[in-house]
Amino acid sequence: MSQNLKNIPVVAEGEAPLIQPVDMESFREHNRKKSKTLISKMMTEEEAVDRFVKDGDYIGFELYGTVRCPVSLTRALVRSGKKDFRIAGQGVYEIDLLLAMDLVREIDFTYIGLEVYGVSELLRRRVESGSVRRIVEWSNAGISWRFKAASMGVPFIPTRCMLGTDTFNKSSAVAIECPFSGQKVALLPALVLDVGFIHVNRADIYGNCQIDGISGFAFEMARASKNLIISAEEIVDTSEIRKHPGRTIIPYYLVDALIKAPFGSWPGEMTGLYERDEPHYRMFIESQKDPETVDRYMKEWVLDLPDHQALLDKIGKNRLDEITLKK
Amino acid sequence: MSQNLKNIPVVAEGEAPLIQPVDMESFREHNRKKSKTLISKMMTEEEAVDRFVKDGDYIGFELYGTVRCPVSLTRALVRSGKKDFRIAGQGVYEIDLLLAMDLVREIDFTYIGLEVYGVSELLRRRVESGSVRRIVEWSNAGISWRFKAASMGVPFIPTRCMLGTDTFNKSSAVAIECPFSGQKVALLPALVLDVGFIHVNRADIYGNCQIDGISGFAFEMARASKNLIISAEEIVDTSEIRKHPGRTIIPYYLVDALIKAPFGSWPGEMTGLYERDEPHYRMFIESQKDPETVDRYMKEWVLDLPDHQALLDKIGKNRLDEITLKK
Amino acid sequence: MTTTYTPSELLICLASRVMEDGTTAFIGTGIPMLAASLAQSMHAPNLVPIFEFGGTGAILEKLPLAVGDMRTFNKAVAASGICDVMETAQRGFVEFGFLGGAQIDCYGNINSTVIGDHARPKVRLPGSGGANDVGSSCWRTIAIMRHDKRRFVNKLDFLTTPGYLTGPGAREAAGLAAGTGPYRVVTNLCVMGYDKKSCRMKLLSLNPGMTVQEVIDNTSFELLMAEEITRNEPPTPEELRILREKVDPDGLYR
Amino acid sequence: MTTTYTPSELLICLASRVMEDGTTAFIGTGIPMLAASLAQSMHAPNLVPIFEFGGTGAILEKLPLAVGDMRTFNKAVAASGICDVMETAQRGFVEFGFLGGAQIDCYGNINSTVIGDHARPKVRLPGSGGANDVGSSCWRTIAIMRHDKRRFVNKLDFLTTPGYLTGPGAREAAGLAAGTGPYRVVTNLCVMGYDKKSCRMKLLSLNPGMTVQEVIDNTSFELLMAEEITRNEPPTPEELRILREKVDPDGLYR
Repeated sequence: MSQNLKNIPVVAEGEAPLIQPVDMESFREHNRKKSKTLISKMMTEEEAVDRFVKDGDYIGFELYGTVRCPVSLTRALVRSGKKDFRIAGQGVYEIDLLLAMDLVREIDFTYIGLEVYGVSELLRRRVESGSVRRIVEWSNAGISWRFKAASMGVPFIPTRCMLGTDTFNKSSAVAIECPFSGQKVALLPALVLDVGFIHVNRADIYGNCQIDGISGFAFEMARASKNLIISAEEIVDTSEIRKHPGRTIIPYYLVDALIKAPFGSWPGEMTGLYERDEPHYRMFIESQKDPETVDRYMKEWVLDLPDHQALLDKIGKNRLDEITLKK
Repeated sequence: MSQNLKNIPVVAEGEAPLIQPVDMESFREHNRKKSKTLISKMMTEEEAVDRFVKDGDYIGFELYGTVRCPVSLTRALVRSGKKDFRIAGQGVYEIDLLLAMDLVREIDFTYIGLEVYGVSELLRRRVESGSVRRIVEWSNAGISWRFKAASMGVPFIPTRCMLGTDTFNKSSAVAIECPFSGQKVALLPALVLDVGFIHVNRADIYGNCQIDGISGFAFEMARASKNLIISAEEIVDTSEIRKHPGRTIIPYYLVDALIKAPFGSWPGEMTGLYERDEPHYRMFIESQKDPETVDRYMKEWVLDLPDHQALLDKIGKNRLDEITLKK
Repeated sequence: MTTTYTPSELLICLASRVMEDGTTAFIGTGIPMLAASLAQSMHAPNLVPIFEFGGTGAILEKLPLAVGDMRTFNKAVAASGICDVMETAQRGFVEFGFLGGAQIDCYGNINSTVIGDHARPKVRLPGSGGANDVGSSCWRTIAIMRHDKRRFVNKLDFLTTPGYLTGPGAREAAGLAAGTGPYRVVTNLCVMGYDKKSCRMKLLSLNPGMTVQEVIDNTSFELLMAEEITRNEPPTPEELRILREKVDPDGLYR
Repeated sequence: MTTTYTPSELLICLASRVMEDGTTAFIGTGIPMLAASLAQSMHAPNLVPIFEFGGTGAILEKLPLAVGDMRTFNKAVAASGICDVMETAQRGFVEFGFLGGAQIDCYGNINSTVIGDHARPKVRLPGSGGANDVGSSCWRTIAIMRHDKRRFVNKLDFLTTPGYLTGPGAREAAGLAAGTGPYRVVTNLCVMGYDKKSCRMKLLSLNPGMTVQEVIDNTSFELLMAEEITRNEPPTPEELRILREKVDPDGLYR
């Protein structure tokens, strides 16, 4: 060890306090206790939410509402009555369901909107009224890299993004001078979720998961979640998984609960299986514009339905067939 | 930006200077200039080494000599007469070929040996005589994480490994107090290779690559290489790649040269295709023990062969059939 | 075949023409998708579209509706995830990036986060998304905006995505990669670039029927003028044909 | 079926018995592979073998020859890469890890780098490989060593892999994860653990036919003694049968 250790200059600091503290030791302890035995994790959406989510939890969803999203789980979460969530917010539609019921208090924010349809009126209402109490800003990659830091088991990760902007100033990032190159980089704190929700193409009953096509930030978020709840379009025999172990993106020991949810991403799309239900999505966007119509939407499409099967029955086989991709 | 910026304490520093400087800006400039057009990268081992390797280059190999290793390329490199390499050394057999010809001057070291057969006598001779001039120590994950930092485009990456040891003291790592958690972490400098060599199961002519089974550190090293030379067991039509884009581990724009090399990993194994040639490997280990016998081995199995086809002819179809996996 | 065209079609054609063959481009939702698809069919068959959630080198046969949807990796050369793609940009592999937003200033800085105060906003907008990353890492960014004084402002309410920040040298001083920054702004009125020395926005060319005065009247800050201000060609019949028949046959963006 | 056995077979059985069912174990080349495979067939059917280059949860039907070979992910639940696996350990998912080396000290620190001076070594050894990572991240490490004074030393020539470093609290002070560290040392003479308070190596149990004095005579540092020093059972007929018929039918490690 050298004697003349130079300190590393901090050149800028985001002003927001951390919504979720960085504590890699308790994350390690938690992970040590998770079962490593191959046991079935199968349960219903309701049971998973009941067992693994508490009021005030910090939660996250992957990918986002119109694409491979655990929406059947989101509906169960909304129906559960649990509340006061802190969230990592990248969201389209699924976060809106939570905002509609006023369940969100703090957001590590990157994007909540309606993509080509613009601004979420639900977000506007909840933020502008102050019912979402705190918003901390990040870039989209920034949030994913924060999951990546957690997935690596390290307390932060460097990036060259966010520097020089208000996005940085309203974040909890710290910018330093690199001790190797002198260049400035932003350090992003690791983000460990209390509960992560991910929807996948297929899994075995233990929770070994495969995803087709792009993987979004599923790899990183799965590894950054203390409790991980997975919904899958299809449950396959474990021998199918073991035939192609290179395709397992989420291994079973990460998973706490597994739900079989065909059309679990509806009204979003699912790679290789079905397209997004554009008319329904547009109807929801239309309903957003007025608190009363959105309440009716939530009642009809979420609250009055006991479970995912009831939703599928309501959508109807004809409509599901229409959005199903032809081989 | 806050006014009272605290510095970050450096708590320990490895004493070794960097073998390869950290310069992410020149890496970016290099990457910008690489062709993004779909053009064939097909050439011979000899042509690839001739065009993309210079004396004194910093080079790396993936995975390692007995497993999915670009050994046909290593032989071409040895035959080329190029020399004075700096290397990232994790190696079994392939690095020995370089050491046998005394081509290595500096090593970012993690493991060079013979696995269950113990210590490499070639390594001992070159290091103990001082002909390898400098060795900087790292852990195995440490070297891979250094590639990962480069693959992310950032100048360093944190880890909780290496702390408290001589491995750290004889490295170029820096240990700091985390600004978010106060915990101590080691920062590992990004490692950008002048030339990376990787062997894959299949690729299209543009260099879109797939690997079966474990991927070692191919993902990270491919993205950390300024010049990337790939050998592949099989060249497939690009439509095969585009059918399963999720399986592309190395996209074409990273690749500078692509060599069709069936049995390119010999005497190492290749997932799904052939087993390692254990008798040959043991013969090499035996030859190591004496400088004269290893010279004979190098002459017979590397130097006197004009190219990879000559090697395959020398091994003979019968032997190749014997090590080929039965479906 | 008619030579009349919609304002959207003009924007798409102008954005399309900026992209160069044999380069990579980060594609966001909406107009950039159509522009990239049009460019692939016109002058840039080797344009590589990159989508933030993992799609690289897709063949854009059907118009994507979202940056993560199946069409963004249709017959793609790779489908990975957001980290891989954003790190690819961070390593310098992505030439062009598209940006949009509620406000832009003379240095090409963009606001897509809030109007008003951050803690108590008048309007909460959708946030950075990948915009900050694109604006930080891509070599050249192209902003597509509606042109009016409320959008082309003297001072942003919030600096979401970096342009040239406070001017020459500011990006490098903040730690952003050398040689990167805003390149073009495409609007319903004109196409603008940036002055090399001052890094300030500069009018380059006018859309059909527009005047310099109209541009000035719709811009809050002082706009520099190119030595010679040219005219943007309207969409050609060939561009319109491809746009309508191949790129957007359902007329979603007509 | 005979009850005679080789020294290797004894080591394999002793190492196997240390591992617990329903846990994860980082497996290195050689004896740990056989020990894990034996444990899977005996008391630990739910032992999850993890190999540093990416294999997780393989069914060890054939003995791997290398930590990256095909058998390390034979019918595995996942086959990823070294970063994923080492990060999984860094996140606290890996309970056991095996270590070997040329020298070990009383705190379980291990040298596998050099004998003599680092710059001009008398003997250059293969280096850390994954050992430092295993010793840093796994909850409990098991060293397998040949027992003699040149290996069980007062002072290491080089500290490659962290044991308890300089004693109580030293790991945490250096930044290593809380609650981790050396757990057992299995040798041809005995099995040792560590004293909770002092973190020093402690004799727990003797191999068949060995005496305390023999262990002391072959250890350079002062070894602590458990209150009751027990006897290690020789390999049982069942262990030997599985070892010889299933785990290593070719007798590579006989």
